[in-house]
Amino acid sequence: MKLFECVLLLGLIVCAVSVGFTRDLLTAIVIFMSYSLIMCVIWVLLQSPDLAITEAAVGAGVTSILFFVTLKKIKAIRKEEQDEPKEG
Amino acid sequence: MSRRKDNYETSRWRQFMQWLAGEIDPLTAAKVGMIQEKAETLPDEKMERGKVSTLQATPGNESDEREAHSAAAQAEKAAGQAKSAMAAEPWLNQPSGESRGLRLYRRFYQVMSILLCMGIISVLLWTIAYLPIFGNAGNPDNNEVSARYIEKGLDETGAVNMVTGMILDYRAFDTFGESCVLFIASCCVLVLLRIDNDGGSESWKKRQTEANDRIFEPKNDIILQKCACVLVPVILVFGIYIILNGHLSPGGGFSGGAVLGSGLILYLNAFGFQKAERIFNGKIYQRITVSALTFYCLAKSYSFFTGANHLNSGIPLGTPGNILSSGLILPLNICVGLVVACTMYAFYTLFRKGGM
Amino acid sequence: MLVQNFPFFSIVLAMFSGILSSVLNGKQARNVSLGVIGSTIIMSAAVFFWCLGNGESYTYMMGHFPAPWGNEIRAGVLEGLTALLFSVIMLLSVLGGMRHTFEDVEPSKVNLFFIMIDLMLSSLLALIYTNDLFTAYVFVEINTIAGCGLIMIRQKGRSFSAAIRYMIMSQLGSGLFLIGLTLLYDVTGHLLMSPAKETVASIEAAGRYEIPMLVILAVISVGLAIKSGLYPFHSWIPYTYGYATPTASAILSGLVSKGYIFLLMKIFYRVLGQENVIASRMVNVLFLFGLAGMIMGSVHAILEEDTRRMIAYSSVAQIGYIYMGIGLGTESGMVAAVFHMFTHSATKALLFISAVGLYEVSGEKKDFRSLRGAGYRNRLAGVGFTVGALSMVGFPMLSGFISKLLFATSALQSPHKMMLTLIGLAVSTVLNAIYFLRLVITLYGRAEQVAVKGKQRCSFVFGGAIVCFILLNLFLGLMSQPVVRAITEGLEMFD
Amino acid sequence: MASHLLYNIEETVAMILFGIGFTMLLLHRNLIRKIMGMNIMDTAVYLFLAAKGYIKGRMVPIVTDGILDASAYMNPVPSGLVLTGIVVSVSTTALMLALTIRLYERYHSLDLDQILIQVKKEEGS
Amino acid sequence: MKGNMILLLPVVLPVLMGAIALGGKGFRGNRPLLLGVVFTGLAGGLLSTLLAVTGEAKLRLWQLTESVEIGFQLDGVGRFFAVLTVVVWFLAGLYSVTYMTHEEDESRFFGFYLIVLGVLIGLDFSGNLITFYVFYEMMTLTSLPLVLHERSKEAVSAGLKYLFYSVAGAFLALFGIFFFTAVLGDLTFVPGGVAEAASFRGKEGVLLTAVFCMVVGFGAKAGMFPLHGWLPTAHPVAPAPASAVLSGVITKSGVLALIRVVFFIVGPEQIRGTWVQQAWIFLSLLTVFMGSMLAYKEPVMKKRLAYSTVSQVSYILFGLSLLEPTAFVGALSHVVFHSLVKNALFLTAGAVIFQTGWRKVEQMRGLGRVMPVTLGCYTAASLSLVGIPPASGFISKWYLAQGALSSGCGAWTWIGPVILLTSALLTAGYLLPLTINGFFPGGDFDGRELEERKLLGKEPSWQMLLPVLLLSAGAVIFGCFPGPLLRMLSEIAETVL
Repeated sequence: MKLFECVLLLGLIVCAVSVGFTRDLLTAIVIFMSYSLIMCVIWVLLQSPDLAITEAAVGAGVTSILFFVTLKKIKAIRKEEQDEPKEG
Repeated sequence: MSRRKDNYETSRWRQFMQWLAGEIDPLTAAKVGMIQEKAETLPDEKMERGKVSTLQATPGNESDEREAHSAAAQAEKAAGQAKSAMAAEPWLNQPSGESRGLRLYRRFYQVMSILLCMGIISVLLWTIAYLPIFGNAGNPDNNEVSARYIEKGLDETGAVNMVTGMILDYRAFDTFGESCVLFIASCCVLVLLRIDNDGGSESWKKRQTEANDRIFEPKNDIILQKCACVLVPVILVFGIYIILNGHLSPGGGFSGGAVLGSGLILYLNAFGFQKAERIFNGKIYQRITVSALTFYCLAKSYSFFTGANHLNSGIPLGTPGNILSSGLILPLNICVGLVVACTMYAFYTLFRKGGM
Repeated sequence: MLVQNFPFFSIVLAMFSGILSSVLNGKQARNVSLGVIGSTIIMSAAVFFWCLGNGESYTYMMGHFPAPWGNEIRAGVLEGLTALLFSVIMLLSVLGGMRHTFEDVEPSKVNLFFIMIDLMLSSLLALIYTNDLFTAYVFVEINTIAGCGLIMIRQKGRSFSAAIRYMIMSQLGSGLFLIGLTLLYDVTGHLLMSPAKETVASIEAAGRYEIPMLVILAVISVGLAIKSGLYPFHSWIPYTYGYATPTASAILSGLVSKGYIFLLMKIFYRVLGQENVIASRMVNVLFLFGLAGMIMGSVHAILEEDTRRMIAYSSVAQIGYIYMGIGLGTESGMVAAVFHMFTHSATKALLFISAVGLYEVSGEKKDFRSLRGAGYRNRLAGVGFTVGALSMVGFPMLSGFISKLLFATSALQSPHKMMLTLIGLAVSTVLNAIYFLRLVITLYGRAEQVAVKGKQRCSFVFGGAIVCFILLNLFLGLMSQPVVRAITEGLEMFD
Repeated sequence: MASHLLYNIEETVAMILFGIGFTMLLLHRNLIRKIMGMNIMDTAVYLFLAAKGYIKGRMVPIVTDGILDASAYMNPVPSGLVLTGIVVSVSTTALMLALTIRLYERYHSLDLDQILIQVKKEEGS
Repeated sequence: MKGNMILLLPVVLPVLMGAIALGGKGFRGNRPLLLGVVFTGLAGGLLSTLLAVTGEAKLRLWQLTESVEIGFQLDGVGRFFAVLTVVVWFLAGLYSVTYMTHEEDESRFFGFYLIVLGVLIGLDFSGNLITFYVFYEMMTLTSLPLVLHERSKEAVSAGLKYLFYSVAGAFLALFGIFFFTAVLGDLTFVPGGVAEAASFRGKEGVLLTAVFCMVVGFGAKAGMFPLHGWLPTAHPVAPAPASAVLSGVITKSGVLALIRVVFFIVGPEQIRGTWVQQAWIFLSLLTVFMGSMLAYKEPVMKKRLAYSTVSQVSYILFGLSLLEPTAFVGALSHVVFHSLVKNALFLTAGAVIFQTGWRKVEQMRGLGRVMPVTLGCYTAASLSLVGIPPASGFISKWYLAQGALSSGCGAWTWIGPVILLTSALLTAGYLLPLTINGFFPGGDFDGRELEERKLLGKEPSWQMLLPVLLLSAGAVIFGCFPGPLLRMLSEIAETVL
């Protein structure tokens, strides 16, 4: 059990570092989602189920959705900006 | 004799002499002198701050015990980090034309960030070495406080799940502040992203971008709709279960609310805004949030007031184990669940479309 | 006793009015918030005089369970006085900037502005009264988000960049503060301040966990220093105070940074014990940062052309004063720091509000040339700014002079820091004089070009707020004797 | 000293994550990365806090079949605090993301330094 | 508010009248009402001061902090300076009534003129160092509008320079005040010094630096060397009555400050023979010599008189720095004579500008034909300043020289009198040429140019002439019958040294 936990913790660090150094934002967000999921599993290992559910629903769920929507919104503004100069 | 400096006219010494002689008005002239100075003072001001941080180091290693070093190291780290924080600002003043300075500066920026990261991690790891061992029963934080929560938790709060009991009864003021954090965050996002159509060309343009947003929405994507038909009811039931059983099994207001929220978001994504607005629009959102928070506020102030003035609050705790037990905790869980669900849903719609 | 409930009532009332005004429109929300701030003034005055009367502080259990289990808030003479002064200044700032609030903010979002004002008030009161560390962290978060909301309410490009910078630096501060809290909980096992104090005392006696205690002290002080804008971490202040609405910048510069310093003092006194804090090197570090802030803040202010950013930089210098007072490590140093906190919040709010009055009559431009002769066009704002500038410079009979006097007397008690303090005081006073009096002279210089809109009739509310600020300043300057006595008494019963 | 670090592996990882998150928040120029850094920093602190509450060989703090003895369960306080903390970090993330959208709408850039240059230029003119 | 209230009257009345003059919108045009207000202010100030000065009086106004209170206390020095200020102020006020006709915005000038009078009387009456500092700061700020009255570009920059020099000086002195409040606590003036040597046991070094800072800081107002730069720029810009009063009376507030600090707080014993006394003597002598040298070659009339003020006030500072009774009496007597003479000189310069518009000294050839009586008074006053026996200057210089010789401060005993004599010669060098060119313009001068400008025999009106006459007559009479004045001054000297 302890080994499994160490592997997960190592995975956490790898995710955290790779979020910093990936070029494309979308992959960064996906890695961040996986970071939250690993954290959720660690909560279960640390015998605190309340936190696991909350982290799953709030951390992995809503935060990642918000990140995706922000990225979508930015892509929409960038696309609209490219259309405008053409018509303008 | 010394060659006269080429820019003698604009040199500050001459302006100073003029000021002394009282010919020029120091207000306007001061501006001319200042602008040249600005570029020079900023770099040397950074060296000056460097001196300040080294200044702190000297009192540190005067007394050679180890903790003095850690304080100085810590202050060094803070000053180092401050230098980089400040580094962002002066770099702006130099026109970006000087590419050489820029490149040198960016490398300095990189080195500084790695150094700072290593510094903070090393200080914190060094402190961990002196902290109590992970997981052994004798740790200082396993003291009479948690013992009472466990032993008397059931009969004082009636909650089987001690964590919820602690959150909503023993340390209720934190959670009360907590829901206010969520409320103020939703107000801020409302300020930023809500588009009000109270006339004016500017809001028409916003309405136009909103229509543009619908283009991205998958129109009646059959696969998504079919999955949603299966998934959404399950998610909503699961969310309601978590909220209602907050005081019996793990979960509670926050997590249940988030699950409900994501269920609503899935429904919105699958069936589009028209259908979602039929059951859940701006007005309902506002009413639910305000009524839930008001009930929460009144219930909690009642229990604080009675507690502080040693009156016994006549709320029955019920028999532990079944749903209608543990006094106020159930209704509070429901309120928090509703608030969190509505806020998560509102976040999503505001981000997507700037309005319910 | 009913008075004992007042701290709890004021916090919950402010919060409840915030929640309620989300369904009201702009005007109703304003009336609700003014009513709430007014009642908070009355309640905190009652708490202050009651505690002064019976001479010791009391703790108020939030809920049915006593100290180490349930949550509690603690009210005493110093808390009552600070709450009273903060709510008075908040009321005057809201009144002073009222016209601008309704001009700058979209009509449909004015009630959101007043929600943020109410929650800012409730979080400030909670920071003053709370006796629990994690509640302090939660209300620090509320304060930060409400502050960020106040900055960005103008919805202009510049206010967004100021808001994002403010959020980033504050999150750094809160992160450090939270890690400090966690370490403290880990070492002592308590989150409530009073039980934590006994455990810390026993740990210091047993000599265990020396390194963690020192790092806790360092991390918490650096975290709260970042949030209150001490010198090396001040890069966000000029943009934040420069671009926000007048009420927001008055409240942010006057009250918010003071709330964090008050929390830091509570942690020094009630958790870590004042003797341990003085024994560790951290006090010297705060002293040096404060000293650097005093001088470099004024130097930046002199180099600044935009007058609003100049006032912002001068508040960096004044926060440097407060940290120098705390850094002196003596009892009278702390009294001087607290008194200077009150002086600075009163004077800075006056300066910001009257500066806005001056910009109105000089075509909304903020540099020196356009402000020339503005003192004649908007006479009351000119007088208000002059009184604020003179108090900041340390003109006798005004509050600035008394706080400088207190700093000097306390400096003489700590022998090896005395010379540094006195030199720092003298140099920064002269620098203050340079940039403030230069602006005052321009205000009353000869206006070459005719003013853009001529002399508007400045609204009665704005005028009333300025006059009350001037009276508050004069009160702190002339009647400083009872205030100083109350502060000393408050500090004695503080731990 | 090093052996001690291996004992409480969770706290060490938490502190490393805190360092990474802190630096990412402070020094990365892209706004979205800064926000992710802030989230990583917060979750790291909560990991540290929850790890402190864990006691080997004890049950989850939910009363199971009537045992009320304190030595059978873990310490419930840290998980209570972390529960509150997670929602705080969600609210701050949502606020900063909304700010990023409005900033991008106004300045068409996610790089904070570019934005500040444009602000200075626009304010200078 | 304990103590007799009469002390408060001379301070409040002028300030009130000044505020009325300033605030009154109604004065547009009807000058008599304005003049009425100005006269009641001046006369009220004069009478109430003379009334208040008689009794032994003490008045506690306000308790600022536990050890510091705002209050008045009347003693010999305060009485002496108050009477001098009020008399000179009244005469200059009388003069400015006509002079201000050709300057615009009179009500603002008269308003601040009266407020500064009230503040000055408050300064003389103040009972402790904090009250003194309060009025000192107020005086700087209220006298500023007098300097930048014309609000032209040079006036504003000169005003700004005046403000910066005095504010820098004041804050330098503030450093000393902080030190004393911390160490001594109660700062009420006690002749011979509040402090016993015991209370400064550990901190001699800091005490001396504090005293030196206060000497240099308050010296700024008295035009002593390091911070004297504002005087030559402020005077040509200010209107004549303002510059007369500025150099005649306001510089004396710097002198009063030094007297109060050295003789009433620190006590002469603490700094006798220390490096502070040496530095003070050196600085004052340097200023004496430098002032008269600069005045010697200065073409503009008012600037020349400004430089002469710099050197003459440093005579007084030199007298004080010797810490010796006869020199102290010489210094105080020079205070009286110098303010009388300097006011007379500045008022004549104002009259010349008012009548003929001449500002430079060479233009003033043949002035004797234009206004013989005024030039006569000018000559009498400058003779007194140079120190020719029948006039009053001689007496103060005599006492100063005698005090220097018997003061026993090493080499200064002979360097001092030598420098005094050389600068007396230089004073003659820069004051008397005007009289010589005025009365005996020399052969090639032909009055034609004066005739077509119809300037011959154009004396200024009696309101302007009377003050000048009184002042120069006073300068001469005091020279002939110095008895009562000197007796009073030596009484003060005994109490202090």
